[in-house]
Amino acid sequence: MSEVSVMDASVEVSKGAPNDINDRILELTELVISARSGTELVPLVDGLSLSLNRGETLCIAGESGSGKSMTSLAVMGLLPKPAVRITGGAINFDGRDLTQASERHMRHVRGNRIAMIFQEPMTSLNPVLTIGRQLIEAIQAHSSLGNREARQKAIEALNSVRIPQAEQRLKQHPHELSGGMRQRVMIAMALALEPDILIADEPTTALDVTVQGEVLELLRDLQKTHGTSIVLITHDMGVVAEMADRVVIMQKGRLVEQGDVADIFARPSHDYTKQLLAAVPRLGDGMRKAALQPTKVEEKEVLLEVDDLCVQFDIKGGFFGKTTHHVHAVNGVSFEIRDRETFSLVGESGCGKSTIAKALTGLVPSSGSVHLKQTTRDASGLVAATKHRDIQMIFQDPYASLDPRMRVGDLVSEPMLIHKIGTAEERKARTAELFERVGLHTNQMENYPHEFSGGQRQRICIARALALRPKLIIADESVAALDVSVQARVLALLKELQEEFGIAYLFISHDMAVVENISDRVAVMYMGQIVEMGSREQVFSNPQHPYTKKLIAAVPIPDPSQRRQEFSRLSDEIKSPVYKVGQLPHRVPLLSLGNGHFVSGDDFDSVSQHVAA
Amino acid sequence: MPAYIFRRLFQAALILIGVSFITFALLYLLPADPVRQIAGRSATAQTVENIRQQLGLDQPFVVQYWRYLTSLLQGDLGRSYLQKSEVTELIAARLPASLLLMVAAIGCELVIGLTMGIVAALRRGSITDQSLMVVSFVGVSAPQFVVALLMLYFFSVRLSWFPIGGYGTWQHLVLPAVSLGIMGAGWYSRMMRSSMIDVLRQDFIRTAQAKGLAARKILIGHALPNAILPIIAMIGIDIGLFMGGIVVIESVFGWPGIGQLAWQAIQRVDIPIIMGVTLVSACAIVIGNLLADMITPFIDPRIKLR
Amino acid sequence: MSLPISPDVVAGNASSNPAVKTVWAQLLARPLALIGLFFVAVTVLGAVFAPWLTAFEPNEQMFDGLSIEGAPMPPGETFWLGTDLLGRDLLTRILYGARTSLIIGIAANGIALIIGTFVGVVAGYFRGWVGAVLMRFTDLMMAFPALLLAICLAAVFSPSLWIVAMVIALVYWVQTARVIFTQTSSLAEREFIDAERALGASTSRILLRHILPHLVPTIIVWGTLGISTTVLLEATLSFLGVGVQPPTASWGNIIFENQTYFQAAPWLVFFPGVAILALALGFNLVGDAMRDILDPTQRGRD
Amino acid sequence: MKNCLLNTVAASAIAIMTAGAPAIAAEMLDPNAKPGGDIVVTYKDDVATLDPAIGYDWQNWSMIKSLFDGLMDYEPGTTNLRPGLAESYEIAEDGQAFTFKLRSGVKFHNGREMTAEDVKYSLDRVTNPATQSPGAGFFGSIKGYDQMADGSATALEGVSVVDPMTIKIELSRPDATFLHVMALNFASIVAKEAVMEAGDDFGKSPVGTGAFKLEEWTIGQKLVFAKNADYWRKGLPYLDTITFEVGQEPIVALLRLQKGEVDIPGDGIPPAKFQEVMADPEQKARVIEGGQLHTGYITLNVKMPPFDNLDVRKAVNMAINKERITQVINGRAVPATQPLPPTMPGYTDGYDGYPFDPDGAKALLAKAGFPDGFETELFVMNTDPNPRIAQAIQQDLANIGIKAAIQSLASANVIAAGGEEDQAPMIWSGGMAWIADFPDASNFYGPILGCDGATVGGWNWSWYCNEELDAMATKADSITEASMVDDRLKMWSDIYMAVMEDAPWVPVFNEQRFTMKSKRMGGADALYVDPVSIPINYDYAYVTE
Repeated sequence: MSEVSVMDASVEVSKGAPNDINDRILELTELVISARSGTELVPLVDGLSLSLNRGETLCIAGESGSGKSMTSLAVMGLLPKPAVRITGGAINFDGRDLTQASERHMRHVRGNRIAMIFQEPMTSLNPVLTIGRQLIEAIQAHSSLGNREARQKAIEALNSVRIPQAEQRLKQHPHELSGGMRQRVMIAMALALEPDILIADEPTTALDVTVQGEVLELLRDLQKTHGTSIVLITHDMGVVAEMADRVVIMQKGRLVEQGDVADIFARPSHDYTKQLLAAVPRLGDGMRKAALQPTKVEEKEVLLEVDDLCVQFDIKGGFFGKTTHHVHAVNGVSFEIRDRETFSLVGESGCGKSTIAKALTGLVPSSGSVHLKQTTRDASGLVAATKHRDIQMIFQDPYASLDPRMRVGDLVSEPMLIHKIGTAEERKARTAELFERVGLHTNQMENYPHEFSGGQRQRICIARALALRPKLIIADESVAALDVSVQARVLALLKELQEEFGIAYLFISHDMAVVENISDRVAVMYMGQIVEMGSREQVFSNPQHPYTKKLIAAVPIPDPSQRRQEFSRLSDEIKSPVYKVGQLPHRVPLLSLGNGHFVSGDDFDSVSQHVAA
Repeated sequence: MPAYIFRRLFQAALILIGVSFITFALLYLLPADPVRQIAGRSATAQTVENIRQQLGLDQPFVVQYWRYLTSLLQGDLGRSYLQKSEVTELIAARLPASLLLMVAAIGCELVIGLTMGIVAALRRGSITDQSLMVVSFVGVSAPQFVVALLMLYFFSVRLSWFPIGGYGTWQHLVLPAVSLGIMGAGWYSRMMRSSMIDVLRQDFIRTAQAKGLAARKILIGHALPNAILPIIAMIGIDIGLFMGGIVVIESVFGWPGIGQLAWQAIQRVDIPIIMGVTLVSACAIVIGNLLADMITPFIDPRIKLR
Repeated sequence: MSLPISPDVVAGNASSNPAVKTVWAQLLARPLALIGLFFVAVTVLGAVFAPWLTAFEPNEQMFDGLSIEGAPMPPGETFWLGTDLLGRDLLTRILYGARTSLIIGIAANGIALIIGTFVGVVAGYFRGWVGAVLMRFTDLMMAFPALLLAICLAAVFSPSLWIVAMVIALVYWVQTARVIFTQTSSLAEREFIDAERALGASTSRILLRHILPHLVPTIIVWGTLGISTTVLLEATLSFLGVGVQPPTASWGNIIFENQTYFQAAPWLVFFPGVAILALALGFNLVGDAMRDILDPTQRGRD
Repeated sequence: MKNCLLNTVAASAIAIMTAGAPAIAAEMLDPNAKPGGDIVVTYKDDVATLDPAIGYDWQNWSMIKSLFDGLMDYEPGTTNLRPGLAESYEIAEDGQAFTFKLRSGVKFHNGREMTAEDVKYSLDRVTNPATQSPGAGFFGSIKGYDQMADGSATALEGVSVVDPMTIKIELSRPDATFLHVMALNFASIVAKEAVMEAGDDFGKSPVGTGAFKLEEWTIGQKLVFAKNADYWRKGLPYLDTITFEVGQEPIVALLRLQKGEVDIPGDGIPPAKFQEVMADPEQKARVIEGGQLHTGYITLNVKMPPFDNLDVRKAVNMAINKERITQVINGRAVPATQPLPPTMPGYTDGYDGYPFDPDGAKALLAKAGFPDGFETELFVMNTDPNPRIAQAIQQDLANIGIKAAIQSLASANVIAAGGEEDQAPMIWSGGMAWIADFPDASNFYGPILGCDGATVGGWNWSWYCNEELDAMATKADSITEASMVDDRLKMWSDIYMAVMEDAPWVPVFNEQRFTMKSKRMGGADALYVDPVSIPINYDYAYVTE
């Protein structure tokens, strides 16, 4: 528990002497960053002043477009010039104004004094160079170390970010590592030269929740050992609560509020901060709300029954391109969804939850049977046209799922056209009605998708899904890409529509908090199989499967008072369900715990053990 | 990797057979009788028939093609009707000249094209960039024979810097190689420019900058290997264009390569030579593409050869 | 309940659906495109108004068009660009040659685009054996040395204007097919196509209403760039003597007839050569500008 | 094929005995000649083969002449026959049997002595269909030829070895041209064992008795001939080596000549350079002009309407402005009036041919029922300057209302079209034009105007067949008596005049030959316009430095 005390100490230091000039390592004063748009200069960051103390973790939080990333790039001198540049203010670091510094000086600062890690570990490493080369290069850029010493130092850096078999990793290329590993490499690279400041721009956003926890913990540990100041940029209030000493809240390029993390969470003063915190879904909220308005205990009719659904993809290889391996993306999944119910599939990336959605809408061939109230789909994957009318889907990325070359009005009425419903006038009227219902103006019908914001686009997708009055809507990560405040409003809309039209939802998400908030029943997936299934209360209040427990434990809680000292750690990266042809994956039977609560008999380690390389 | 190469070669063989079939069929349709060309004007009808029989040209198309294919698979390209030599020998004698020209032209393309492209990408939006792109467009738009004739006029006739034509020394090589390469250089400079601009805005370039690397190091160490990938694939495809281009360039400069051979053969319907040159060209294209595909994984480890 | 449009969203996805008017406006705003349009316009006007622009007939072999020794006349007062080896006015032949080049450029390129788009779309969307067969055939065609094939084809069919156009189309469609194929297969992977399929839209609807409109910019761009390629190909065929039949003037065959005189009468090669260059350059510049304007993936590169 | 490949400069021609040029007798060596020296000759096209039974290009024609010898030969620079490997010959009374006495001590390049067996083998070989000789048809008058041709015999019945130094050749019919045939390359004597050894590749490793032997051959680049020290004509050749560089554009060759790197540009003076050269007195002095046995003509297919109408054919003859066409090719030809070139024995002097008279032509057309002309096609080979000449012809035809579309095709396609009865109404012969194989009037008739040629795949592209004239031609060629030579020529003159009456051709021009040489080349001008050796007679050429 000694680590805890160090942690507390650092918090105290920052609390104790927040204005000590000697401790202030970085200071932004009245910073203005502008983008050139035609002949005009549009400010992206407007008059931002903030400071960073030695050894402190400063979180800059805010939704997209708040200018938080631009701020970090400005500090590094990496703004995409000449389109975007600093038009006012100063960045003081180590006694110099970086806005005036020469490129030579900036090069010295970068990596050596201020290091940065980025959101996308997948694209932030050069794909054609080995990890070793990229690490050693960073080390040699700022030191006169020879190849051998630099290599040694690189290995040490990898060890310090807990990458096993560091020496072999040096020879690997980025694509051979998982996302979490890559982000660790990025951190190793950033910390190898022991910089004064580490700027981490959304370092965990692209990672699965369990991996996110590990990376956050790693950052915390490293700060403790090196005393690095960290600027953590994030939109996730959970991460803020977990990590920050001080918080800066930004909105539309302006600082709206800053202060000690506990104060901000406990006593937000600005409206926007309040709004932001209110919108954050928290584990337990759903049950709390449910407790307030007790559910009707009526037994609902089964709408959709999925039995033994399997989806497999081929991996081809060998001389004649024969199939050598199968990916058993979905492996014998069975569940049922009742009328007007929200059923959630939750799990980390690659667990097969989205594949289920595709199988149900006929986008990928599958086996097993699917019954939808009277209609039965055969296992060959042929879907009758009526089926499409009853099941609609809302995709993760509302922009990608709308044809950018069609007007949104046409997009919404298209399902009716495809299924030859009504006359042109009737369709038009219904489209207008749908627009109004999802909170859009009918005069926007002539616009194109790109003219809408993310939340509006998702509303268009919802209107489109509603056009055929379906019985079931599959929402595949439908709110994952939205800012929290927008997310909250879209979720509210979905709930309203459910009441009004009597729709059932199959809600697919990786976000445990969101799932906890909106679901009636929940199934947890791991490697193509359901490992636990039950009502929301059963799964969240009384998780039985270790994987479920781990998922719940990994969710950052947006409350600094509940900060965890240690995150659960998975023994290894999640494997993908690839098997050689002829080899069948191990099926884990579900055992009933009564009251519709099921859990897989084996624990997941035994599942892992059955995975072929 | 060996399995991959093996499979690709197998595919290549299939493609070559396809090419041979189409070419053979086209030549079969050609409204000219090779036998009459061989027999000459003094030949009696009897002689013509005899020759036709000896060459098997009296057989139905399928039989003729089958005969050609089987000997082709044994590496025999047949005998020229009019040159009275083994086609293999004729091509072998002229191939080095064509290959030399082609390699020089590719070199020309790469040196001119890549340099222009990189400079333009780094100075994008500037006057330099604009003028380089206009130059590259002129290169792309100029027909090879016009470039060749104009260069011949200015550099050889007017300035006497280079010989007017012929084969032998490096001076002979310069104008043909430049004329052949200039179109590709135009394309490459444009491709390199956009590829470079693309790469320069990738996240990993930002990472490299954030590490504090020098601009030159980032350009050469990080951006170039990534930006060059689409170019490599292009070189493979380019060989096809070259194979057409050498017919023109060799005819203008009197370069003793297979382009000349092909042109002479087409004029006289010397079918075995036309077939041979077409197949050799197709072979070059297929091998060029294969090589390009095989080089790529060394530069981009993400690409696995399956 | 309406949401504000956040500025970065709008800026980040700037219009990928420009109306026709704005394409023109954008085209006219680019200096390079203007130069290109100028060259194209000059050629087109020259071709259309050829009879009014010159006092001579294109095929008229004039007695005063040759010296006593049979040498062509250099550029001068009567014959602005000189005469050719048969004593015909070069300017007149270049003007009429523009007709040939444009007709072939447009016809050949049009046919190639139709074949290429069809093959590319079908192969790109249908992954099964249909796509495989079509793409293998395209591979096969790619392995052909294009010009050699064109020469062979031109030798098989006695080359009239339309045959030359057909030959060029037969050679050139492969490139288009490749590009359309790549584009279609990446489009087919896009989520909105999945969304359409999930809605139960028929294949023909997806292809015609959703895939094809997205290909239009590519087709326009390739169409424009392709004209320059086909004009060059025609010139090359004519240069080798297997193109358009004399006495129909084509820029390529003007050079073909006169090439050996490039020393004695350089204008005979220079002027038609520059004409080909200018037309190809014009279409290339316009095409490139169109790509910048129409193709969202290329946006912002300049 | 010799006749397919000719460009502007062409093949075997009869010598013009220019005043002052000495007739070079075989035994008489040029007193000014110095032995030794090496020269460079260039060609654009590849040399196909040096097999005398097969080679029929105009490049390899003269090369083969230097590598091989036949029983008969021509005096250098002339068309006068002289004995070659035959020391002497006797002709039987009926003119149907020739007995040749061979020279003794003549050695092949491989050192073996030549005998009558070799002569027989060579003649059997060239007439054997397996050899695929394009010249086999020339030996049609030898007894037993038909059996060779249909494959029923493997040796010529008419050729017999009397003794090792004597060979007798019997004919199946009298043939006035037979001695010329024996002077053709096809009748060259080859060494049997060398043929056996090399097989199909004999053309790449030729072994003959000629003045030079092949020393080196780099395909597509160059050939080197070296002096045959054992040559039976003592004192010859003068030159040590001749290097033939191939793949050289005529323009390049000429520039190299001007620089002194090349001695003889094999393809002649390129049209584009012609005026420049002729305008410079120094260069002009090195140009040697001569006639050649060539006629450029338009065939009018008498089987295809409206050319089946004599008036139409006459009208076309009157419509062509030959002067203008000559001007278009820089005056390197003279307008032709009849099939035979002026230097050919049998040429009809004083015949002016059809006049250039567009109005008369129009009237004739109207008379034939085409007052407004008609549409037709003109086939032409697609290498410069032929499409240009075709356009000049096209314009002349247009003047009298005939709209001729030009079909500019590869030579093979034109030849194929001409060989069909209903394909090509008009063909301009340029590039494929008839050049005599040997200097005899008969050589312009058989395959190109006679009934024999008017078959599918034949070379009589006008499909003109006049039985009467055929009979007359046969009769003329049966005249072998030396005393009746003039009568024979008169008969041929009459035949060609009769042909002109029927107008199946439009004779357009007779090309002149222009050879250029480097400063150091010596020898009489006649050697440079040698009718049978193009560009020069290598055996007698020498260098002055």
